[in-house]
Order: sequence, then structure tokens, then C-alpha cells
Amino acid sequence: MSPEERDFQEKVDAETKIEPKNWMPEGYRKTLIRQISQHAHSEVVGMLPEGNWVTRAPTLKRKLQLMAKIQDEAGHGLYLYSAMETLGADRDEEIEKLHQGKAKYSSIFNYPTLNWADMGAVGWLVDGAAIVNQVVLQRTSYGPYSRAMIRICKEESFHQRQGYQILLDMMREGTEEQKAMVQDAINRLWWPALMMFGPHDDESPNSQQSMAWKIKRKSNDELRQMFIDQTVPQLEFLGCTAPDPDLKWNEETGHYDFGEINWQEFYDVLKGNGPCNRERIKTRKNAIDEGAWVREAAVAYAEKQKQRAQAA
Amino acid sequence: MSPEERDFQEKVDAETKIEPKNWMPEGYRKTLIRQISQHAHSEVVGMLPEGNWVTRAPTLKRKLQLMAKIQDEAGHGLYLYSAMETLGADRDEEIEKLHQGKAKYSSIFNYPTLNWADMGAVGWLVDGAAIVNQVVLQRTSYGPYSRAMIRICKEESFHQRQGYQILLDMMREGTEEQKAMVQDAINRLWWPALMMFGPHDDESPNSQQSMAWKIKRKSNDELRQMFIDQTVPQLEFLGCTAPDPDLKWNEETGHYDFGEINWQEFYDVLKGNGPCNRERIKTRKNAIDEGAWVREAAVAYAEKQKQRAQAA
Amino acid sequence: MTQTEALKEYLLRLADSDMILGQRLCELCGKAPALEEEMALMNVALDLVGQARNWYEYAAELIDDGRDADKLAFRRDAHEYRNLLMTEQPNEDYAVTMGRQFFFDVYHYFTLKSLTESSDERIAGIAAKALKEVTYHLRRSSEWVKRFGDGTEESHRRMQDAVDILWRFTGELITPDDTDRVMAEAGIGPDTDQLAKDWRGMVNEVLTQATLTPGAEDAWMYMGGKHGEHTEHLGFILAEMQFLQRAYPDATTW
Amino acid sequence: MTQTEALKEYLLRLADSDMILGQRLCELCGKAPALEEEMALMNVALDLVGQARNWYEYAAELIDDGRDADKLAFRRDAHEYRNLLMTEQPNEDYAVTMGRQFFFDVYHYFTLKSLTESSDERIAGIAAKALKEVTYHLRRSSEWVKRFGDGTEESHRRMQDAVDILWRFTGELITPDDTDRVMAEAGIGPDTDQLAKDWRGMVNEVLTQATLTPGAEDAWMYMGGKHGEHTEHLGFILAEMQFLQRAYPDATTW
Repeated sequence: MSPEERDFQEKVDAETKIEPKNWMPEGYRKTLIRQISQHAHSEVVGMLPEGNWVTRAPTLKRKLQLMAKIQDEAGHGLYLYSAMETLGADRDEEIEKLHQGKAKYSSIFNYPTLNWADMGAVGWLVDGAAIVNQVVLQRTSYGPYSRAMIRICKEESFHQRQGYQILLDMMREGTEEQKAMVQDAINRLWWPALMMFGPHDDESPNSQQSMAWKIKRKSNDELRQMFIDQTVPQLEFLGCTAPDPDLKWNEETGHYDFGEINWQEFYDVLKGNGPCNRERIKTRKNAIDEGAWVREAAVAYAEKQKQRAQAA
Repeated sequence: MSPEERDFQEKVDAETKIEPKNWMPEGYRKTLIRQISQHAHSEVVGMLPEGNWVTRAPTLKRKLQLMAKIQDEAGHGLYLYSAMETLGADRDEEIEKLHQGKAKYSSIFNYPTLNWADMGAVGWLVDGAAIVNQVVLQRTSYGPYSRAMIRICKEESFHQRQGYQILLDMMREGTEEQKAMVQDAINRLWWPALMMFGPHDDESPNSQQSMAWKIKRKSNDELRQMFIDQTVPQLEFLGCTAPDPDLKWNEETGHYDFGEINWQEFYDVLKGNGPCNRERIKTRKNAIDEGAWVREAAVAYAEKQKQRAQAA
Repeated sequence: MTQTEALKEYLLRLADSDMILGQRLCELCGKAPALEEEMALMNVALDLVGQARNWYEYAAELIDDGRDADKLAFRRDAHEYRNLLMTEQPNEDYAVTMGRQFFFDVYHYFTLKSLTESSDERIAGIAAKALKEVTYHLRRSSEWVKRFGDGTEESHRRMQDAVDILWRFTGELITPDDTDRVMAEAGIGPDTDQLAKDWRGMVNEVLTQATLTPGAEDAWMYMGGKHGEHTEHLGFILAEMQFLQRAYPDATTW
Repeated sequence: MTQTEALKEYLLRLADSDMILGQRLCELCGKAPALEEEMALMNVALDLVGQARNWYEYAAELIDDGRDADKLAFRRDAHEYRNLLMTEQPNEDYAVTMGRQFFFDVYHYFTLKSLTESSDERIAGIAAKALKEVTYHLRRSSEWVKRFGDGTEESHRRMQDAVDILWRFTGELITPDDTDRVMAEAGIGPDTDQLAKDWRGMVNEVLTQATLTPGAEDAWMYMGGKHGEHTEHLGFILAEMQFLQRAYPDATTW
């Protein structure tokens, strides 16, 4: 270990935040760029399954809530790309990787949103799972990322409660058809939400180094268990069920046991074989490609304005 | 008058049909090309206001009827373009003129179809007005055009009865909302249907020559009066009204009197300033432009097949 | 699953697939690449919606809860629709439109051919009439696939893209589920193995002639339409298609 | 027309225009040319739908037939909608999206500015809050019009095309009808001459700065939205926007 590396690791161990100007190992920088860009991509791609219902929201109130949520997500994306750029990465380059299928984003957004209750279930389960991750990441070692997480977590919690409220209102005051929508949404999104924490710890090769660098602070399986433990009581309170016959309280461990994830599906979706992978990427790529002239016009105009200001 | 011209006019006067192989004056040929191509364009553009509701037809029966009608119109277009091509004109060239705004089509199709009853009113009023024109044109002097008219008239009459039936069913068995749709459709389409016969006779400079050549067989005003006289009793039978306070039976003339057409609107729409002129032409132009590769592929494939057949 | 339940499900699948593909074709009205195609597309759509009506009428009799064919078509939401996912895919370019038609037509043709010998006479009768129409559909879509595949460089590229895009929806055409098996065992529906074999045979033959490469047989397949789990497209299709019936629920005659 | 009737009409126009333009912007979710624009578009849409809700609530109180704001938004068909035709025009390219926004924003800004001094206090209150939002909308859309007009050759061409395409819908923004006149005379709505003058002034100023040519003042204008005669687009917008309310009429809570 070089003196710089030792110095770096000591800082990390002492819970001192690493800042952009500080020296950092190349692997640390690359891992962070990958992780933060994935997170940013997820915010952006995550707008699409919600955009799918924003034109069909059933009431003014729900429409406004959903619009506000989508706006927050665009904001999170911007904020995270900025954090990523402090590491010397380029936003356009990273987005290009996304469009070429080389960069990942949260696989959950490759599942379709098929009824209105999905807008509740996405908020509750998907944002809920994201928060479990992000709460821990508030203490991540890289300063700008940690600060982004603190800000984002606050808004995500709000979205999660709002999502849960959508489901609760439908279950309590809805028609039989609406209740069926809620259960259907949970049936479809339950397992993909559990997959959001990634493979089992022993299948997750990079995790150990990330733990040492305190980029990651808890293992995939630990986080998944935390999520399950906090979510099942909420599920019961809703009066719904999970599509998992093995789900039950374990007195001994003080945790919920649950069934095995369909890892084949997990890796399929990761490889691009999810229901909506093609559509999601295509939509994003089209938006950016077709918007090229818009961005060029903005640059050209700014340039002209600058020249005029100098000439004056 | 040259001997050829005299011979031609004698034939026309004797009600002998002019056929493609016969000599004809250049003006006759040009007038016919313009008239038949306009008629063909009208069939094709006329599919669009109906296409606007074919995805939203309210019952299986009405959907099937509307689809069959649209199919017939495409067929009429094809049939008319063929008749036009017997005069040495080129279909693609004439269509190109349409897309450049240089060729006309029936102005009625520049009005929007805004509720389901429009599908009835278009059949009843628009096809009805077309038939009044076309019945007379069955005796037009040019053989291929005359035969096209005979065939087309039969189908149009069917469409007209079907259109009327849609309105009648809604008026007899419909809800108040449906009845209001019918009256609204009539209010919007009544005057444009009357405009379909063109300007007053004294404003219609080419008519006289066309009459002598028996391309036209009755004047615009005569045809319009025929249409009014046959349509008003049907209107009354429906239990609806026309948006024309001057419309009333004239014992003396044995015809209906009616108010003055808004000729400003007529000429506006003709000039391109109708509600849907831009959309109609844009839709047609896009279809043909974006379909270029399809037609090229068909040609290339046919060419390959021919070469293979020759090589074998 | 009882045989009657399976039969109702099966009829709705036939009806809904016809209906939704017919609706997709209706969207193309006035937008086809040539006037001859306007006519042909509307003709195919007309056949499909006509067949849908026949299946809906039979289904309505069996379901027997007061809903008629129109109610089945215009008042069920996406999760109640049983059409194949293939039929709800967007028109995109004409290669996708024709590729979608071709993959479906092959399935449709062999299914109807078998159904003409169904032990259920009502089904056999409807199928016999439909088979004539679909024989023409299939000839037409095969021809277009060949024209595109073996036409110009651009048309080849577009058609191969279309095959690649649509391939993941082909599995559902030939992968039987319980309903399919119950129907086959009762002699009502087609032999499922034979259907898959026939489908593969003809698709491979046409694609080969068209100088196109089919997807892998073990490719990942997107399924769910047959039990009501659709792609995001169907909701939008139905919102448009069902608007009048939904907006004017008191209207009994149109 | 009584003043109360005119007021109901007028409120529905304000509400429906906001609602429909907001809906058009919602369609762009995930499809904007940059992430900053995603945020800005959704922000503008949110303001508009929020304003629509305020106007609907007031309208519902005056109409007083049991319908609430949601029923007014989600259960009226096209002929009952009172939005300006401009707001229902399709997004097309970003020049059209921004041109539509700009022409509407200028109208919206001067209208709201005048409404802050309305003799109807409820209106004045809603307008005061909305004016802050719309001041930002207008600044933004003016900036984009200038960027496009005075940007690249391509953006100039596209923006000029957008102006040409949209011009025929501008007449309705500033041509008063009886309702507008009754509102103006009652001191509730803006002075109609002043509104037209202000609109023309600002539009000409911005277009000139943007090196763009406005349409002719005496150009033919497409009108009708204010009394419920719309373009063919609105029916499709409503079919999508109202689907859930229409499909599940018994649902009272969502």
C-alpha cells in the first residue's frame, strides 16, 4: 500500500468524507462513477413506467402527486449526475453508455406498469427498497454522493408514504375492482422489488472491496432482509398478500423468512431480456437523439449572446 | 373547327362514348384528367375523416360497416386513377401535385369529424351530394369515366343509406346525448355539403365548355337544387333541422328555397384555409413519402424474380 | 379447469387477438405506403373484426351473464383481455406491421385449419369461413416478408430488425398452457405440438426464402397475454377503442 | 347571456385550457431533449394542472349540480370542453411544443395579470398565485423561442415552421366573444382590446428578437374551442386522460 493509499484508507476508516479534491484510488473512483451513474440512470429511466400513467391518472389530486414525483426524479437524476461529474466523469458519455446497453440501471424499471395501483406499488415497494439502500448510503465515504443521498432520501420517503396511501385508500374505500388492482400490482412487483438488492452476497464479487471503501455499508442480503422486515407488516395492514408461500415470521431469528428469488429471471432481465428493456432504452435514446438540434441551438445561441456582449 | 374536331363533337352530340384510342381535343383530355384526378384524390383524402373514427366506432357492427366503406373508397380511388391513366396521365405525378397543394380535392374533407354521428352525416350528406353529381356523370361522354361512375354510384348509394340509418337509429332509439350528436353533426356539415356543388353557375367559367363536351351534364346550381329537394324531406323524417332559417318549400317553383352560401368560407377553404387542409395533406404526403422504401423493395424484388425466371 | 371454462377462455383468446390486431390495422387508415395497401390492410382488418364478432357471439352465449358481443369487446379492461401480445404491438414501420402480421397469420392459419375439424361444430363452422380469409392474409404477408427480405438493402435491414424485435412475442403463439391442453384433449382445439411444429416449419421456410435469419428457438420469450398480463400498449389501445361505449353507457343503440 | 352563465363559461375556459396543455406536456414525460427540460416541462405541467384544479373547484361551486372538480375534468366529452384550440395541438417537434407554449403563455400572462384585479375576489386570488408561476413559464418559453430563432440554421427553420403552423390558432387567444365581453364589462375579465394589444406587442417583440417572422394580422384564423367545437385531436386526448374515470364509474376514491 502506497502512503497515499494508506492515508486514504485511514480517512475512510475514520469516517472522514472523501472530497473531489482529495487523492483516491483509481478503483474507488471507477466504482463510484459506475454506481452513481447507475443510480442516476435509474432515476431517469424510472420516470418512464410512471410517465406511462401520468396521462391517465384518475383524479386531479393523484395526477398532481404523480407529476410532482416525476419532477423530483428528474431532479434526482440531475443531482446525481452532478455528483458523478465531481469524479471527472462526463454526463453525456455515461448516458451514451446507457443507450448502447453498456451501463445498467435498476432492473425493476424493465417491468411494465399495468394498472393504476402500480403507481401506488411502485412508490411503496420500489421507492421503499431504494430507500433501504439509500439510508445506508447517506453514510457512504464519498462526500458529494453522501450529501446527494441525504437530500434524495427525504423526498423518496415522501414518495413512499404517498404510494402506500394510494394503495391504502383503494383497499379501504375502493370497489372490488380497485382492490383487485392493488393485489395484482403487488403480485407483479413483489419479487422484482426483492431483486433490487442484487444477488446473494456470495454471488456479489465486488461487494467486499466496496465495503472496505465504505462505498457500500451493508451487504445485499442484509439490506433485503431489512426491507422484508419493514414491509411485511405494512402488507398485512393493507390486507393484501405477497405471492410467496414461504413468507412467514421466524420467532427464532426475529426476522421474516421468505422464498427463493427466481435468479434466472433476475439474470435474464439484467441481460436485456426483461419485458420492457427494449422500450425503455429506445425511448430514452430517441429523446436524446431527436433532441440533438435543440441542444445545439442552445449552444449556438449562447455563443452568439456571448459574442454580442463582448462586442458591446 | 378541324375535321377531327367536328367528327369528335358529332360523336359527343350523338351520345357515342369517347374511348381512349379515339382522337380528342387537348382541352377535353386535360379537363378530364383534372376532373377525374380530383375525384380520385377526393376518394383517398375522404378516407381520413372516417379513419378518424374507425378506431373508435361504438359497436362491432358499426365498426365493420365503416371499415367496409373505407375499403370501398380506396377501391374507388384505384379505379378512378386507372380511368385517368387511360388519358395518358401518370398517377404518381398527379398525386405529387396533390401533395404540393397544386391539385384539388373535395373541400368537404377539410372539415373535421367531431363526433360519432358525423359518420352517419358524412354518409348521408356527403355521399349523398356526391351521388347527385355522379348519377349524372354516369352519362358523361368519356367511356372509362362513365363506366367508373356506374360502378361507383352503386356502392355510394349503399353508403348513403347506411349513413342515414346511423342517424335514424340514433334519433329513434338514442339517448338525448346521441340525438344532440346528430343535430350537431348536421349543423356542422350542412353548408359544406351544399358547397360541394361548386360556385354559382355564373361564377363557374369552365362549365360551358364542359357542358358542350358532355363532361358535365348539369350545372352546379341545378345539381345543388336537386340535392336540396331530395334531402330536406329526409331531414324532416329524421326530426332534425338545417342550420338555415331561409330553408322552406316554395309552392310556386316546386322546389325548396334556401339561404345564401357563405362564399367567403368556400374560397377560404379552397385556398387552403380550412380547418383540416394542412393535416389532410400532411397525412397523405407522409404516408407516401415514408412508404417510398416499401415500394422500392417491391420493385427490386419483382426485378430479381424476373431475372431468376429468365435465368432458369 | 373444467372444459367449459377452458372453452370460454379459448374463445376469448381467439376473439381478442382478432379484435386487437384488427384495431392496430385500423390505426393505419390513410397512412399505408400505397393505395393498394390501404385497400388490402382494411380488407384484412375487416376480416379480423368480423371473425372476432363471431367468436365473441359464441363466447357471450357460453358466458351467459347478460353481456353480448359488444359488451365483451368494448367493456372489458386490459387485464380481462386475452389476446396474444404479438397482436397489440405497435405498427412502427411497415416491416414491423408485416412481420407482426406474418408471425400471427402462420399461427392463425394452422390454428383455424385444425379448428375446422373441431369436435365443437360451432367452432368448426366459424373456422371454415375464417380459414378462407386467413389463407389470403398469410399469402399476402408471406409475400411482403419475402419482398422486404429479398428486396433492397434498406428493406432487408428493416425486415431483419422487425424479425428481431418481434421474435420475443412468437413464443406465446406456440407455447401451450392448461387451456390449450384442455382444448386439445377435448378435440376442440389444435394439437399443440403439431401447431408448434407447423408454425416453425412455415416460418423457417419463408424467412429462409426471404434471406432472413429467425431468432433462436431457445430465445427468451415474453408471454402473458393469454392470461391477461399484457404489455403497456394494450391500455392505450382500449382507451381509444372503447371510448364511446365507456363515455355513453346508457346508449343501447348506435 | 347572464353574468353568472358567462362566468361559468369563462371559468371552464381557463380551467380546460390549463388542463389540456398540462396533459399535452405530460405526454412528453421521459421524451424531452434534455434532463433539465424533463424537469422544467413537468414543472410547468404541474403548475397548469394545479391552476386548472383551482378554476374547476370554483366552477363546480357555481355550476352546483353535484359535479366536483374531478367530474368536470374527467367526465365531460369534447364538445363540452372549452379550452383554446392552441392548447390541444400535438407536441410535434420541440419548436412546436415551445411555440405553442409561448403563444399561450403570452395570452395567459396578460390574462392573469388583469385577473389579479378582477372584481371577483376569488378569481383575483387564484390569478395572483398563478401569475407568479406563469411569469416563469413565459420567461422560459420566450427564451426558447429566441434560442431557436437565433440559434442554428436548423433551429431557425424549425421555429419559423412552428410559428407558421401555429399562427392560425392565435386568433382565438385574442378575439373576444360574448362571454369575454360580458366578463370585461362586469370588471371580472380583462379588457379585451388591451389583451389583444398586449399580446401582439409582446409576441412581435420576442419574434423580432428571435429573427422570426410572425403571421399576417389578417391571416385566416381557426376558432371554435371556446364554444366546444374543437380540432380532431381533443377526442383522442380525452379518451386517454379520462379512461379510468370512465371505465370505473363506481369508484369514488382513488
